[in-house]
Amino acid sequence: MNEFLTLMKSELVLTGIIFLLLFIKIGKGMKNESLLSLIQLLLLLNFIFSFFFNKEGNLFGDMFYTTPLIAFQKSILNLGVYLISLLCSDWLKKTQHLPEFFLLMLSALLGMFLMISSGNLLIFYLSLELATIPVAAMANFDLERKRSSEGAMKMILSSAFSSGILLFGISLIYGSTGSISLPAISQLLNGSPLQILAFVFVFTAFAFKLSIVPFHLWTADVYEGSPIAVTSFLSVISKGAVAFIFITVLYKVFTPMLEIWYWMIVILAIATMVIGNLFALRQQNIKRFLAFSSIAQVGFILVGISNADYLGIASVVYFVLIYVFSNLAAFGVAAVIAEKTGKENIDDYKGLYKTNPFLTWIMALALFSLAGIPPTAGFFGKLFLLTAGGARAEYWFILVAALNMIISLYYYLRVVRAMFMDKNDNPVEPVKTAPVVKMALIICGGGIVLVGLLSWIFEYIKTLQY
Amino acid sequence: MTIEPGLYHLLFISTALFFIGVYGFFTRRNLITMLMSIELILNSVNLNFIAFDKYLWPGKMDGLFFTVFIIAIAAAEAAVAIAIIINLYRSHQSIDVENAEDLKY
Amino acid sequence: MPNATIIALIPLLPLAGFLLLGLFGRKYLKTSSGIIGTALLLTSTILALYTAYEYFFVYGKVNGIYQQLTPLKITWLEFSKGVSIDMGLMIDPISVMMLVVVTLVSLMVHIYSIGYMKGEERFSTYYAFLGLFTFSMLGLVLSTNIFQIYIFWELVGVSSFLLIGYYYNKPSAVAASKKAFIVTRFADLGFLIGILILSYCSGTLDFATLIQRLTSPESNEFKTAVTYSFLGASALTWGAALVFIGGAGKSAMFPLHIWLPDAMEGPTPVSALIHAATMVVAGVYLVARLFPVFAITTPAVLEIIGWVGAISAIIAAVIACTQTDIKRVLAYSTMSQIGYMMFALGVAKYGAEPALGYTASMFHLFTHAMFKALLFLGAGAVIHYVHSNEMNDMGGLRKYMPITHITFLIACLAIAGVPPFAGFFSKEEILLAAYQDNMAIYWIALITSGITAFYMFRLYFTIFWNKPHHAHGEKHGEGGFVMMLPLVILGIGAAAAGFIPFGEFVSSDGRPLESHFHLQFSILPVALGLAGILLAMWLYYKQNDKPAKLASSLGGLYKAAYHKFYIDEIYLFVTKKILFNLVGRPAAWFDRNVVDGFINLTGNTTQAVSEGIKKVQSGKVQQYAIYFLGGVIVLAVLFIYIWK
Amino acid sequence: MNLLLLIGAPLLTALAVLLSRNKQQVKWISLAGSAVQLALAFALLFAFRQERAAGNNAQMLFEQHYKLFESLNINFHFGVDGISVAMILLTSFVVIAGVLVSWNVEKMTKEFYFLLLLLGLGAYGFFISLDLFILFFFLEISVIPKYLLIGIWGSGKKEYSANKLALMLMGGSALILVGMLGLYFTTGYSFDIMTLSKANIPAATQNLLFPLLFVGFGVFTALFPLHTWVPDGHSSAPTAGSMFLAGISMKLGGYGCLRVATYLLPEGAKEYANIIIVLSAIAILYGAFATMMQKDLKYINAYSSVSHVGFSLLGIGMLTQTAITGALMQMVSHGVMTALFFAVIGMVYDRTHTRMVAEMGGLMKMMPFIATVFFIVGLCSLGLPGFSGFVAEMTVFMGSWQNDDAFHRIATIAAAMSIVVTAVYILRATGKTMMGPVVNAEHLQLGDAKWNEKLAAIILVAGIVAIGIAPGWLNDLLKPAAEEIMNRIAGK
Amino acid sequence: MMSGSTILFYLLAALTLGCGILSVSTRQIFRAAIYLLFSLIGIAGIYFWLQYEFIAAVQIVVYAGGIAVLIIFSIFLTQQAGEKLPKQKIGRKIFSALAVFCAFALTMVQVYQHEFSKIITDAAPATVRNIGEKMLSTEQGGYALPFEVISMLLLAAMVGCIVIALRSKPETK
Repeated sequence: MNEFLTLMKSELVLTGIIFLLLFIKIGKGMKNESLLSLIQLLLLLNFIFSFFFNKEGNLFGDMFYTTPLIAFQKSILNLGVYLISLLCSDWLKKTQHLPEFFLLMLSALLGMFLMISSGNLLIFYLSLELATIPVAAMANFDLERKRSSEGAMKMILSSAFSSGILLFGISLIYGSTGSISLPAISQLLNGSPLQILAFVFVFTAFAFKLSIVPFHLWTADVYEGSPIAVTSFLSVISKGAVAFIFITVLYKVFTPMLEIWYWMIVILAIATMVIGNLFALRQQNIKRFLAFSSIAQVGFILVGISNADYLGIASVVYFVLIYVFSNLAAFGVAAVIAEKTGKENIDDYKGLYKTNPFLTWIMALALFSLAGIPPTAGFFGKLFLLTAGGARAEYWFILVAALNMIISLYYYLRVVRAMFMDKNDNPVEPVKTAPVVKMALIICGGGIVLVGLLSWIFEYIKTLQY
Repeated sequence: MTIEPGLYHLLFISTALFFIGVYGFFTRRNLITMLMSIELILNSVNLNFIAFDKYLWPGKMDGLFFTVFIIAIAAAEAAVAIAIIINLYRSHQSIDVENAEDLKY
Repeated sequence: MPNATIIALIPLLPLAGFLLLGLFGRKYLKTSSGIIGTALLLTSTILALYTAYEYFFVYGKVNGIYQQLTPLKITWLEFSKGVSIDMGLMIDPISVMMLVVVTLVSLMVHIYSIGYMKGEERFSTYYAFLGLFTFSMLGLVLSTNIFQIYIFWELVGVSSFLLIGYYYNKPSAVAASKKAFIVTRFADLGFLIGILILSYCSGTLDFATLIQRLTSPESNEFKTAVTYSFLGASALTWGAALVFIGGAGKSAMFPLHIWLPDAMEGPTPVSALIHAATMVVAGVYLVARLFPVFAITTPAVLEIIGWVGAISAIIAAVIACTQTDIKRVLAYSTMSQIGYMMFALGVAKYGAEPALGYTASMFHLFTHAMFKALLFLGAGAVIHYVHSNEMNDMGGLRKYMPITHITFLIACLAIAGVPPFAGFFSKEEILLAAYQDNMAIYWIALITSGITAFYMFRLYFTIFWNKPHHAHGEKHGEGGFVMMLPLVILGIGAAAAGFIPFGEFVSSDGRPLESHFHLQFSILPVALGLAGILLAMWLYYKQNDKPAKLASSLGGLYKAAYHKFYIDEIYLFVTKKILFNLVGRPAAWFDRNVVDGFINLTGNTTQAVSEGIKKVQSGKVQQYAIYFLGGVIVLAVLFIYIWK
Repeated sequence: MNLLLLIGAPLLTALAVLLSRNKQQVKWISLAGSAVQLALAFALLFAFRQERAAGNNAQMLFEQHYKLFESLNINFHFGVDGISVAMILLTSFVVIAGVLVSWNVEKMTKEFYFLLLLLGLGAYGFFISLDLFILFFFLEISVIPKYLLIGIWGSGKKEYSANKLALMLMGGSALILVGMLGLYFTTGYSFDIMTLSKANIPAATQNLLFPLLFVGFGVFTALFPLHTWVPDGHSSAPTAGSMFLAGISMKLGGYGCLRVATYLLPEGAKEYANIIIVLSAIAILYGAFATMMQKDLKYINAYSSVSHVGFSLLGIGMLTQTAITGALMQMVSHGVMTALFFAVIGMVYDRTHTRMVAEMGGLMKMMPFIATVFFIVGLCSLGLPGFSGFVAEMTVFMGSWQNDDAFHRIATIAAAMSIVVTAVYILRATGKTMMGPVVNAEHLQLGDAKWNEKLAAIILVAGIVAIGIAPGWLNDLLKPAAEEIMNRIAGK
Repeated sequence: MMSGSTILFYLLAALTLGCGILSVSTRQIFRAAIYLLFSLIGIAGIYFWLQYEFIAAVQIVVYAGGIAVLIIFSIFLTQQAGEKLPKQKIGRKIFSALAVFCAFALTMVQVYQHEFSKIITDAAPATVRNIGEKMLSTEQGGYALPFEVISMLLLAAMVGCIVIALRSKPETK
C-alpha cells in the first residue's frame, strides 16, 4: 500500500485535485479569482511535491512503472501546467467554466502521466485517450467562437481516426506476439512484415500526436482555433508527454526494429523540419505561426530521438524542458496581448518594442531560444539534439537539420523585426501585465537564460535512471 | 484457407470493415456520418482483438479486455464528438465537413 | 669607421621635421615652419657632407677599393630564416653621392620655399611633406635591403603624391597626383614581383648577399635559380626585368612617363626637388644599386634598359620642343636626361673600363641634379613673377630678373653640353660609353643632345629675350634673398661640378676609373649642341612668325609631338574603356546580380515553395485523413518492400 | 593572467549598462568598461610576452579548465597563443573606438551599447576558447546583436541587410556545426582543440569535414562567393556596427578558418588548398574591381574588405608559415584599418548626411582632421609602408612565393595586381571627397571631429602605425603560433 | 461440407460487411444510422458465434442501446433526418477508394503471409466470473488500473460534454 502511495503519488495528487475541483464545482462555492489563485497554489505545490519521494518500481503487474527519469518528466509537465495557469490567468479569470477547464486539463495531464508510466499497450491506449478527449473538449472552450468548435471538431475526428489506426496496429501486434505488455513485446518481436506494418500503424499514431509530417495537418488548425491556454497546453505539454513515451516505446519496445525506425525517423524528421519551416514562413496569425514552428521543433526532437542511446533521451528531455520555457513564454506574451487587445497577428506586433518593451524582450528571448541562438537555452537544447543525432555519423542528416535552422531563424526574425524595427502608426497600446503573469514571464525568461548556462541541469538529467 | 471459418476469415472481415470505415471517413460529408465511420473502424479492431483472443491466445484474455475498454472509449469519444459537432452546428448551422474550413493554409 | 648615429641622423632629422610640423605645425608653428624645416635640413646636409668627406677621404677606401659598408642593420620583419626585411644604412660611393645630392637640393628647395611659398595657408603642411619626402628619399638611398628600398620607394611615391596634390582644391592637381601615384604604383607592382622572384632565387633580401649570390655562378642559389624559367626566359631575367619596370615607372621612362608632365601641377620647388633632381632618378639609382646583377647575370635586361633609356631620351626631347608650358618643357627635358642616365647604364659592363657608362650615368645624375634643380627654381622665380606657366606670357625678362637670368643661362648651357659647364663632362662620358658599346644608341643620343640644346634655348630665349623689355610693368621682379641664394649656389654647382674627377670616386666595382677626354670625340656633340642653340636663337631671339611656320611645315609630326604622341590617350583608353567599362562595371554588376542574385534566389525560392505547398493545408479534415493514410501506406511499403 | 577577466569585463560592463539610469551613465560606463578591456588586453600582451621571454614554450598559455557539460565532454577550456593575443588586442581597440564613435547615438542608447558590448564579449570569448563547443557558442552569440544593430540603428535597406546577414552567417554556423560534430564523433567525443590537434583523423574524414568548417567560417570572413552579406550588411549598419562587423566579426571567421579548419584538419587543408587559393585570388581582384565602381563610401569600404580579407584567406591557402603569419597580420591589420575607415565614413556621414562620393568634395577644407585620418586609412588600405596593411600584404606575398610552382605564383601575382586597383579606388574616393573643389555650399558650415571622434581615430591610427612602423612585435606574437600550425600541417 | 455454424458465420459476415458498406454509401443519413446499427449487431452476432457472450452483450448494450441511439438523437438535433446527404466529389470518392483498397490489399497480404504462431480452433470461453475477477485484480494480469483510468476518462468526457452543451444558456453565472 505504501508502495502504491509513493510510486503513484503524482497521479494520486492530481486525482485529488481533480476531485477537489469537482466538489467545488458542485458546491458552486468560489469566485473565479480566488479559485484560480487556489488552483495556482495547488499546482505549485504539486510541482514542488513532484520532486520528492521519487522511487523506481512497478505496480499492477507491469502496467504501471516509474523511474526517476519518468518522475522528472512528470515534473517538467507539472511545471508547464503551472506556468500555463499563471500565464493565461487573464483569460482564465473571464472564462465561465474555470473549474471544468482545470478539471479537463488535469485529467489530460493525468492521462499523460499514466501514458509516460504505462507498461502495457492497453493502459497506454487508455491514457492516450484520456490525454486527448478532454483536450478536444477544451479546444472548444471559446464556446461562442465558430473557429474554436471547428478546431475541436478537427481534433476529435482526426484523433479518433488516428486512434483507430493505432488500435489496428496494436491488435496486429497483439496477434503476432500474443502480448500487450511492453517489456514482453520487445522480447517477442521478430521483425516480420506484418509486425512492420503494425509498427507503422502504431508509429503513425505517435506521429499524429507529435505532429510529424505528414500526420501534422490537424495541428495548425486546432492551435489557431483553440483558446491560447489550450494551444499552449497542446503544443507544450502534450507534445512533451508524447515525445517522452515515444522515446520509451521506440527504445525499449521496438529495439528489434531499430534499423527500420531509425530510417523512418530520419525521413520524417527531415520532412517535418522542412514542411514545418516552409509553412511557418508565411503565417500571419501568431498562434498558427507558433503551431508550425512547433512542428519544426518536433523535427529537431526527432533528430535527437534518432540516436537510440541514452544521449538521445537526455537531450530530448532537456530540450522539452527548454521548450516548455521558450514556447510558453512566447504563448504567454501572445496571450497577454490577445487578451487585452484582441490582436493575434504578427503585423499587429509591429512597433511593439516602443510600447511594451518588457513583453517584447521576453518574446524575443523566447523566439531566439526557439531558433537556437546563444546564450539562450535553446542553443544548447538544439545542439544536444543534433549531437545526439550525429552519433551515427550521418552528417548529411545533421546538415539538413542545421540548414533548417536557417529557415527557422528567418521566420523567428520576422517577428523580432516586426517588434523592434517596423514602424507602425497604430501599435499595440501599452499593456498592463498582471503581476502573476509578469512573474510567470520572468520565470520563463529566467529559464530560457539559465537552463542552458547552468550545466548541472543537463548533467542531472543524464544521471537520472532510465 | 479452409472452408471452415477461422482466424483468417475473421481477420478478413475485420480488415474489410476497417477500410470500409476508413472509406466512409474519407468520403462522407456529414460530420455525424463520419463519426459513424469511426465506429465501424473501432468495431473492426474489436473484432480483431476477439479473433486473436479466441484463436491464438485464449488463456490470456488481453484481447477481450481490450475490446471492453475500446467499447467504453468509443462511447466516451462519441459523446464528446457529438457534443462538439452539435456545438459547431449551432454556430455554423451546418454539419457539412466541407463548410468547416475557416482554419486553413 | 662610419659613425652610424651621424648617418642615421641624416634621414631622421627631416623625419623629425615631418612629425613636428605635421602634428603641431598647423596650430602652433604656422610661421616658423620654414625656418624649422630648413634648420633641420641644414644640419642633415652638413652631416651628409661630413659623411661624404669621411667616406671618400678617410675610411671608405681599403686597398684602393671603395668598400660597401653597413654601419647599421636592424631586423625589422623576419619572414623566415635568412629572409627578412632589415632597416639599415648602407654606405658606398653611390649612396654617399646621393646623400649629398638629396640633402643639398632639398636644402636649396627648403630655403627657396621660404620665399616662394610665403603666405600659403598650409605652409607648415608643405614643410612637413618636404620633410617626409627628404626622409623617404634618404632612406631609399641608404637602403641595405631590397625590401627596405621598396618601402622607401613607396614612401617617396606617397610624398610625391601629397606634394603634387598640395593645391588640393584644384581638380587638375588632384588628377595629376592620382595619376602620378597610380602609374608609379603600377610600375611598383612589377618591382614587387621582381623582388619576390629575386628574393626567392637568392634566398635573401639583403642587397650585398643577394648580389653576391646572384652574380657568382658557383653559388647554389645561382645554380638553382637559372633552372627556373618562364615563357622562355629564366626566372632571374624576369626578376631583373620586373625590378627594372619599377625603376622605369619612378624614373618616368617610356612608356610609363605619362605622370611626370602632369606632376608639374605641384608647387614649383617641389618639381625641382622631386620631379627633377631626386625622386625621378631613383629608378636610375635602383638599376645602379643592382648593377652587378644586371650586368653579369642578365645582360639581356641591361640591353633593354639601354633601349628604353634611349627611346625615352629622344621622344621626350622631341615633345619638349613643342610644349609651351615652361614646367612641362622642363619635365620632358628631365625625362630625356634620365633617359640618358638609363641608357648609360644600359651600355655599361661590369668592372673596369667597359663600366664607363656606370660612372657616366652617376656623374650625369649628379650634374643633372644641379642644373635641373636650378632650372626649375629659376622657372619658379619666373612664374612667381609672371603668375603664369605659359611661355607666351613671358619674354624680355632679363632686365627684371638678372640673377635668375644668369643662373638660368648657366643651367641651359650646362644641359646643352657646352664646355666647360657640368653637363658637358657627364654627357661626353655617356656618349663615349654608348659609342663603345652600341652605335645605334650613340646616334640617338647624339641627335637628342642637339635637340636638347635647341629646346632649352628655345625656352631661354622665349623667357628672357623675345619680347620687348617693357612688356612687364614692375621694375624689380626677383624674389628676395632666400629665393636667390639657392639659385646662386646651384649655379655655381652647375658651372663647376663637371670638374670633379668623378671616376675617382664612383665606379661599378669601387676601383677608381680614369676619366679620359677625347677632344676629337667631343667635337661632334658640342657642334651639334651649338647648332641647336643657334637654331633656337634664330627662331626665338625676337618675336616673329618663324616658329609657327616651321610648326605648320612639319605638320603631322609637330602635331603628334605636341600631343605627346597620344600616349596619354592610349592610357585613358585602356583605363576608362577597358578597366572600368569592361572589367570593373561587369564585376560590380555580376556581384549584385549574379552572386547576390543567387543568394536572394534561394530565399525567394523558399518563399515560392512555401506559397506553392500551402494548398496541402486545405482546412478539410477528410483530406488530412487521406494524407494520413497515404503516409501510412508509403511508410509501410517503403519499409516492408523497399528498404531492405 | 586570468583569462576569465576578458569575458568578465565586457559582461559586467554590459550588465552595468543595463542597470544604468540615463544616457550619460550608459556612455561613460561603456567607455570605462572598454578602457578596462583595452587595459586588460595590453596586460595580457605583456604577461604573454613575459611568459614567453621566461622560456615558457607551451603552445597555449594561461590555460584554464572548467567543466561544463561533463558527460558530453564539453568544457570551458581557455588559453591563448600569440594569435589569440593579437586578436584580443584588435578586439579591444575596435571596441573602445566603437564606443567612442557612437557617442551621439540618441535612439535607444542603452540597448545600443548593450548590444555593442555583447558583440565584443562574443569576440573575446571566441578568441580565448579552446573548446569547439564554447567557441561556437561565442561565435553564435554575436549574430543576433549584429542583426539588431543593423535592423534598428541602421540606414538604407536595413531590414533586408540585417536579415541577409543573420541568415548567411547562420548558414555558415550550420556548416560549422556539422563539421564540429563530425570532429567530435570521429575523435571519440572531444571538442577540445588541443586534444583534436593531436588526434589522428583519417584523410577521408578530413576531406569530408574540412569544406564544411572552412566554408562555414568562410561565410563569416566573406569567402567568395559567399560574401554578399558584406556590402549590404556593412553599408546598412550604424557606424559602430560596421566597425564591429568588419573589424571583429570577419576576423572570427578568419581565425576559425585557420584555427579550426586548417589546424585540425591539415590533410583536408592540403586537399582543398588550391580551391581556397583560387577563390581568394578571385575575391581579391574581383572585390577590388567591384569596389572601383561603387559610388557609396560604405560600399567602397565593404567591397574593399572583401578584397582585403581575401589576402588572409589566400595566406591560409598557401600553407606556408610566412603566408599564414601574413594572413594573421592581415586580419589584425584589416581589423583596425577597416574599423577606422568605417569610423571616418561615419564621421563624414554624420556631417554631410550623404555617403555618395559624387555629393562631396573638398572636405579637407572644413574638416582637416577627418580628412587626414581618411588619407591615412586610405593609404593604409592601399598598402603604404609605415602602415599595417603593407606589412601584412607583403608577408602574405613573401609567404605565397615560397610555393614554387606556377599555380601559386600566378595566384600571387593576380593578388598582387590588386594593389594597383586598390590605389585606383582609394585615390578616386579620397580625391573626390576630401580634395577638389567644395561641391555643396552647405558643407562649408561643417565642423571638424569632436573629442570622442578624435580619440577613437587616434586610438585606431595608433594601432595601424604601431604595426606599420614596428611589425616585429606582432610578428613575434604570430610567427611561433603559425609555426605550430605549420608543424601540424607538415605532419611533424 | 459446410456445417450450420459455418453458414451462420458467413451470413453474419455478409450482414456486417454489407450493412457496413451501405452505411457508408447511402445518402439518407437516417438509413445510414440504421445500417450501422445492423452492422454492429452483425458483429455482436459474430461474437456470439465465437462464444464471447459477454462481449456480445456489451456490444449490443453499448452500441445498439447507447451509441446508435446517441447518433440518431444527434441526427434529429441537427435537423437533418429527412434530407439527403450532400454529394461528395467523385474525384475524392475514387481517390479514397483507391487509397483504401491499396491499404486493404497491403494489410491483407501481410496478414495472409504471416505465420501466426499457433492456431487453436476451439478455446475455453471467458466466463463472466473470470472477467469480473480479472477486472478488479491489482496483481499481474489484473485490470484494475485500466478500469480506474476509464472511469476518469468517462468523468472527464462527461464534464466536457456538459460544458460544451451548456453553451445554450451562457448567462448562468
